[in-house]
Amino acid sequence: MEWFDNGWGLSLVVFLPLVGALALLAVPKKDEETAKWLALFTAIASLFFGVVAAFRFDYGDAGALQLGTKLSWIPSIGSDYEIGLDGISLPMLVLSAAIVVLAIVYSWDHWPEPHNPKGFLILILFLATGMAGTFVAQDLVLFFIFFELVLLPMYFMIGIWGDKSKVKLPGFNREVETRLYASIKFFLFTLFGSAFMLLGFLALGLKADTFSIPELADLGASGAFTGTFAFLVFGALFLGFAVKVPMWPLHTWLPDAHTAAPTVGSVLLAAILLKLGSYGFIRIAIPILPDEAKSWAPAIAILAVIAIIYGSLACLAQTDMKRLIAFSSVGHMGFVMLGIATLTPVGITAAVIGMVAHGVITGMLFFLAGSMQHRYHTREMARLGGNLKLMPILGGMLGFTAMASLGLPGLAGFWGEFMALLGSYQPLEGLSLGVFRTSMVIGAIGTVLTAGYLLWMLQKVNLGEPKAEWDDHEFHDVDKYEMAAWVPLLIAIVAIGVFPKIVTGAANDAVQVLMDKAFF
Amino acid sequence: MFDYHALAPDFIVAGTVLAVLGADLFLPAGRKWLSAVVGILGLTLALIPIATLAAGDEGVRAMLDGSYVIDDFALVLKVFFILTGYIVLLMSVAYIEEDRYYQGEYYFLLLASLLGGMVMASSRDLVTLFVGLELVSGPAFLLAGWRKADSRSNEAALKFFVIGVLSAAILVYGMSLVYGMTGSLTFEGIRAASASVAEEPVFVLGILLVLVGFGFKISAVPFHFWAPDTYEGAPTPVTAYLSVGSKAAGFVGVLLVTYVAFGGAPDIWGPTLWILAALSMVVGNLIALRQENIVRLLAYSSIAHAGFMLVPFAAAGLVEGASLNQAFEATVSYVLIYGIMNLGAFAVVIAAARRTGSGQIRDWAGLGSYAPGISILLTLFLFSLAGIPPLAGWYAKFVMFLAVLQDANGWTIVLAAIAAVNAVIALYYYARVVQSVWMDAPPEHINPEPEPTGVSPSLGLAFGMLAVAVVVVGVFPELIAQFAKAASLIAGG
Amino acid sequence: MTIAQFLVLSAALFSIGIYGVLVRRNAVLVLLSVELMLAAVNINFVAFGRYFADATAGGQMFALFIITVAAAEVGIGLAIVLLIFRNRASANIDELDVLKW
Amino acid sequence: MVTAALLGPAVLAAIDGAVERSDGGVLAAGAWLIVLVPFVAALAITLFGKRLPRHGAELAVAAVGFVALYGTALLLTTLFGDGIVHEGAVKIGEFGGFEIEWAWVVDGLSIMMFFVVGVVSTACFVYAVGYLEGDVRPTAFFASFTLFAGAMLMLVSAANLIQLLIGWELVGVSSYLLIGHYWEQKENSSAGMKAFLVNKIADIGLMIGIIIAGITVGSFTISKIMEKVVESDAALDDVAVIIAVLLFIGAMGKSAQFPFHVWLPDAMAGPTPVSALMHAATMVTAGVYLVARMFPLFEEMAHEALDVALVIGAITLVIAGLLAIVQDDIKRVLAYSTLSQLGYMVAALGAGAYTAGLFHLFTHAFFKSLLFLGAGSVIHAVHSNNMSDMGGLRKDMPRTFWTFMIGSAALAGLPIFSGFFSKDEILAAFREGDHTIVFLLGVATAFITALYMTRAISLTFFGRYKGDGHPHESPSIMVYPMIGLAGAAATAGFINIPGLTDWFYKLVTTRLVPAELLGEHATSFDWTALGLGVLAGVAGIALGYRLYYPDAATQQERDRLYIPGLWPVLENKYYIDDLYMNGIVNPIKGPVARFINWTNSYIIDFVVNVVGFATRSLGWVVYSGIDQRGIDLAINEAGAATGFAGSKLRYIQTGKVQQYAAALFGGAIVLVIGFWISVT
Repeated sequence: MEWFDNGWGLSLVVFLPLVGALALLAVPKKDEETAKWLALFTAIASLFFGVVAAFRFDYGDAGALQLGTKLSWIPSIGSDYEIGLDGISLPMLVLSAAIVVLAIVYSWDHWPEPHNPKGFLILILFLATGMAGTFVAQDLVLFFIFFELVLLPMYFMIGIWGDKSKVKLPGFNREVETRLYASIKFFLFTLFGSAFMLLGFLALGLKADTFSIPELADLGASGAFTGTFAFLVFGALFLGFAVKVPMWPLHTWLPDAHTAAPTVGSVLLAAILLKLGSYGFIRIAIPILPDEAKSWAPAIAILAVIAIIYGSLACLAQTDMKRLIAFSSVGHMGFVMLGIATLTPVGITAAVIGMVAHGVITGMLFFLAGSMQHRYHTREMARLGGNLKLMPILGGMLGFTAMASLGLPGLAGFWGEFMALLGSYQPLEGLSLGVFRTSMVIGAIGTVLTAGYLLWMLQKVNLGEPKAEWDDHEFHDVDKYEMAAWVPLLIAIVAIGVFPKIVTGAANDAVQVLMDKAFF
Repeated sequence: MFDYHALAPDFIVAGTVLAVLGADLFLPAGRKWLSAVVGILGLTLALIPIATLAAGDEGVRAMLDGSYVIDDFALVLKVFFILTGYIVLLMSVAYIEEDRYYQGEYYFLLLASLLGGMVMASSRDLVTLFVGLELVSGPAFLLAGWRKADSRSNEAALKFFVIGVLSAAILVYGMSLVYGMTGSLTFEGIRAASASVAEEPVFVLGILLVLVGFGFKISAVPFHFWAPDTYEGAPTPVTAYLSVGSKAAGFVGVLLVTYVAFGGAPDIWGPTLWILAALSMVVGNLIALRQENIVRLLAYSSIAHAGFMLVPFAAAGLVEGASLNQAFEATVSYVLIYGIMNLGAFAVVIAAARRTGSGQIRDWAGLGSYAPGISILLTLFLFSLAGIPPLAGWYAKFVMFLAVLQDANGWTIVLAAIAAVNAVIALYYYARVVQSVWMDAPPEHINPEPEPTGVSPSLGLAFGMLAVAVVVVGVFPELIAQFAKAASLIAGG
Repeated sequence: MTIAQFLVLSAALFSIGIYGVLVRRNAVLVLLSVELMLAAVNINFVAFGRYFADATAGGQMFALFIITVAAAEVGIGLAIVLLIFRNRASANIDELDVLKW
Repeated sequence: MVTAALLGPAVLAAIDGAVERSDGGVLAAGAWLIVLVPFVAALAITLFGKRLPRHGAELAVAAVGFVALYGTALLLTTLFGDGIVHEGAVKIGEFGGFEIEWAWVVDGLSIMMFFVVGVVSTACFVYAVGYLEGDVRPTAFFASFTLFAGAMLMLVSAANLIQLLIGWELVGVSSYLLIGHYWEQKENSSAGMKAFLVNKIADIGLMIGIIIAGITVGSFTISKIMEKVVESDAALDDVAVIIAVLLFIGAMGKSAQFPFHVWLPDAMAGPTPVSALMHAATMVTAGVYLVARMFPLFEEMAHEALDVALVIGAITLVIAGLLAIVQDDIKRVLAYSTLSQLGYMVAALGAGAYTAGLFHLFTHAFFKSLLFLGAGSVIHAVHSNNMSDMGGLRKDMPRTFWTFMIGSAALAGLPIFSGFFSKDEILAAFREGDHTIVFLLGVATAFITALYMTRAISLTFFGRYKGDGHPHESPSIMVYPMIGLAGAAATAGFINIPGLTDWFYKLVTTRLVPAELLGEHATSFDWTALGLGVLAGVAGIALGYRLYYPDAATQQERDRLYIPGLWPVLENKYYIDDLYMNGIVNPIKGPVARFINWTNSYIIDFVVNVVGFATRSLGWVVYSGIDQRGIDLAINEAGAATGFAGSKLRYIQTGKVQQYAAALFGGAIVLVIGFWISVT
């Protein structure tokens, strides 16, 4: 297994889907079965190597980069193919590989219009490479490439397979097709952030004469970046990551993108893509610019709690189920960012588990919302109701997942929220206690609002008597593909809730090492 | 005195020009396309001495008192022009054949123009540079008006011509002033003398007029007005050539005069180019947002790209003691990558326009559903132009930003921010084309079955190679970086 | 004769050329105006070449090149103008507006 | 595959194995089964319940039966053998320096709760088998019900505050499921939501309290916190009052203390066995349990918090008692009664009477569950919750009647019944602590309690039957649990006769903390308190008898004790619900949420769109305004301004080539001039 540990393993995880995507190009469009099996096979192979990586990983030394390699890539600019895995990236890597498999399984029989499974699968596999690559990249340029790689597939996914209804833009006297508006908005917003992020990366690389993230983190810890330079660079990185998270008030692309995206697109977007931003904060912004992180932390915390409250309240006003779930992401990612803003091991470990949990839970919610839309052909909550009666299993899963989403203790969502609040009671020394403790209290109030809108959603959608318009409809409950895609997620929700060590076992030590280096 | 080995590439191309002209005399009307084959063979042949020159370790080979030089920069650019010519030839074959005009002359003119570019790459004095530039431009004027019966093509040619000669006059007037102040025509001489006259208004005026002259060639704002009209009116392969070969020639000129000849006076050209860069990016991109015609859109996009390419110059000129090498390298990288992706874009545009029978973006709606291959390639090239990783364009933007931030001050950071915002704006209009192609429903009248003619093999070969190049360079940009690095050595002198 | 007088002359010629390019309707006259500008440049070069007593006669040489190039340009220009004249029976360049959007 | 992927890292991250903090024998070491079994059962019912003959009820009953037996065994071992004090833990994760564990504590307090929860649950579950016969979805019910019991057991077995919080919230969510069991009607699901959300609000306090405690002590383990209390740790002392008050806020939510009491009466929407269990052994006792569990912290470091508890308890006990008088729904009478009794318990703890408060919890569990089951039995028979539809059921349902009578006697505190002993201890404690006002309120409430129970009995079992159909006695499977509970309700008081048995005292003070920290324990009756309490009860019965027996004209029932000014207030529940709905919930759900959504669409998103459109429009302006036309304008203006070559310039306006040339030249000039200015 020497070869595996020398970076080959991780490279396989990252690039197998890409190989699969290229191979798919050669498959005739009509031959859907081959396309599906090929895609599934490569995704599973990628996941398999991801799992092998998890087994090869030395948990006793989770703070160190493992299974990685460093090969010369673009020597002219001093950028290398440097990859590696530590306790923070490990759970994210496995999660992303797993979600991709589930997405393909789910798609098996649920192709959004226009059909074209081949194209759809190619995009999913491209996304897989981008997502996995971002989590293993240890070089800023490489990170940037992977970070951007996810844009195109998601753009096409939303734009081609997205919601074809029209929407009137608020405040404008014009109608646009939802998918077109949402896809370009997503694309431009993200590119706007990442253009500045790239400037930040370059400034760092030039200053330090290296793009290697671990080396930069070492330099950053020794105080190499200070003053206006550091301020501007952090600002640039902040823009890039905050758009992706998304943090209030840069979040408005999210509800549109989620609402318009096909089910699998929403799932991947919620489960993994949003995490790229918060992961960027943990992996890059904070370790490399610890002092700036300190001075930005209160602002991040304030934005985070605004997002929590704002997202929750906005949810209460939604009439569209998918849009509600999308807004819930704003709130949940607020907790993740609050945890990050504390700059403490507790808070950041909370953020990591929060990311994983949100990925699993919200991914599941979007699966469910998608399947409901598939059956009811509407997302209007006013027209739904009594879903639990029409489809007991699906409704039960929806109820369960909503409970997980509201942070019910014992399920995955709890740890991220609670520990983020815990962290903000006692943030890193030197940070304003007033700001963070107020944030804690507001965040805690946010948990009530979160519970409020999710229960309200359940009441509207799941409970009550089905509306008369569905009387003559035949509804079939969860089918086998859905079952295959969902049960693993449900198990994960419980497993992480009952045994958070699944994530923290690796993440906590890694976060500890990261924080020790950055702040002590 | 003459190093025939060093001159071999230029001689071979020159010979090819003549051979094409000669071949045209003997070829029967139906087989005129064979002159393209002759051209392609000649260009391929020219690569051989370039390879041996590059492999040799004799370093710089200078002739005519350093007026004509074969160094890494010259070799890299010669290869670039040859490859550009190669691709444009491939693009042209089917296109020109359909029009039944004088094919032989077409290839002759094209190759002659290319030869001008190759001469420019080697030129190290003002005379050679000017002659090279005119050799690039002259045939190009005629090429722009190639479709003689089409008044749009005529108009394109005339506009191009009038503005071209006017700018040439301005350029050469500027050169005369520079000569007058420094007493030298060679870049080295000018550089050596420039220190003592740097404050002289006439010298400054001379430099500015030279820049204005080149500003036309690279179609920088506000010297860009001819470009959209000419691009739209000229035959598309010619447009491709103009937007890449001719523009690259202009950049060769700018690189040589600013970094080599006026290397001692960056405080004169720095601010000037800052303004040109900023204006080109902003105006080019903003206007491109409103274009309905794909060629016009690409014209404005190429104006904006000229702005991006100027950014490293401006930065290098504005920061005291900045490394010119870095900026030089960045611009060369950008030019090379831009060449690949823009040629690719035009090649696909030819194919797509044939398929849809229109150059209007809205008529391309739904192209992805009935011509997925063309659409995928179009998407590839357009997003590469937008700078989306992992397509080659990202590296061009990357090194551009890298050069700006290398030695940063307030002005350069502002420029970098303008460039960053423009990168986002640019995405919008590229994405709009992509949206039309993939996401909009095809219009009723389109025949979804492939036409019997389809994409000609030569055109397919052209964009196939370019597509591979766009992806490979995007993933392994070191390929380009090495060339750019080698080429940048002359800036350090 | 000082160098300045040559320069003034050439500047004046150059300006007249520009004026001509800008205001003449007839394409042939525009062409001629450009020739005027190039002539101004030639004066400059020759004057400077003489002034410097350039051993390589760079200025004069450049002027010769410019004359040649100008001749070629006029050829090209006339070809284009002829073409347009054939197509439209007019050599007035202000009537070219097909490409105006 | 996926599961393996997610579990893999964890498995490798190594399970540290169970930690045993102190020994308590095999029985104690296996006590984690008490928690695990109901959860496993709940899962099994969810997955396979539908395929079982009784829809999963058998698994549910088996699970709680196991808990009851195990609890009894533990109880007996502790009462008659060595006291068990045991803690075991499994590490499940770490956050920074905090280790998270599943940990179970087996000591007198938790054993008492195991026993109560086990026994009462078993009774209610068995009863539910009969009650839910023919229900729309028994499987869902029994799964939730088992989960409910399991959550409560997790809560009471928690050795650390995190786990306590987990159990706490799981209780909340399962109550949501159970209350909203008949979710076809919106009122029911709304009631479930109300319970959940009101609890959730109070949980903010609990959560923050736990956070502060955890961070101050560096551990969430309760025994570690108690160690610091014993050591009088200065850091903890600084924040102890805050912690205690915050924890108490959490307790107020679960134990439905004023002003968080609003959810409890609505929770009657659930099936009656749920009400019985919820009001007796689980959920509402959680708050009392929490305060008891953390009692040394309150007692030693945060006496102010105890005072708060005393006041809150006293307020609750009176206002809820008054409300019980005006209810028509028999379950609501009992619900308000529960509130009132919880007020007793909380106030008792507030007065420092640890044992008395818990003892009342203990006895109340039996008689209140009994009363609810009785009420359920009646409802089952007459298909209505309203007492105005009942009456005269004494003859039709004798066994229900008699057991109900026993429960009522216990509730009213009639001598020898269990409530008598526990209520007396509390009243005595009030006197002991010189809380005269609270004592008087307690006595007054004893009077009110007797009054409303008499009213309920009169209206239900005496007089004339006013409902439809012919009510029959409930089936045995429902009656036997009631009989069993009646036995407990009658006799449970004997285990803590002051100075005589004191078993209960011994039980609940068998903890890791020294008994001195667990309040005073009276060793003899306080005859004054006892006398006044009994007197008040008897007076209440007498008045009730006078007013309501025998029932004649129900429609005038309301008028018999009508007190103008007070009655409308009581019938509107002091307007507190209205205040909450119209003052908080509706504004947030309505205008506030809509406003936020509006700002999102019309401000933030609007800005984004405006930037987008403005950029595009700018493109248009630059293109058609400047690029394609502006030069005309510029030349016009220049011509007009200078008058120079006006006629010549005019006609070149349309000559585009020349415009371009002009632009080229103009640009050059601008550059030159601009540069000149900047240089000089």
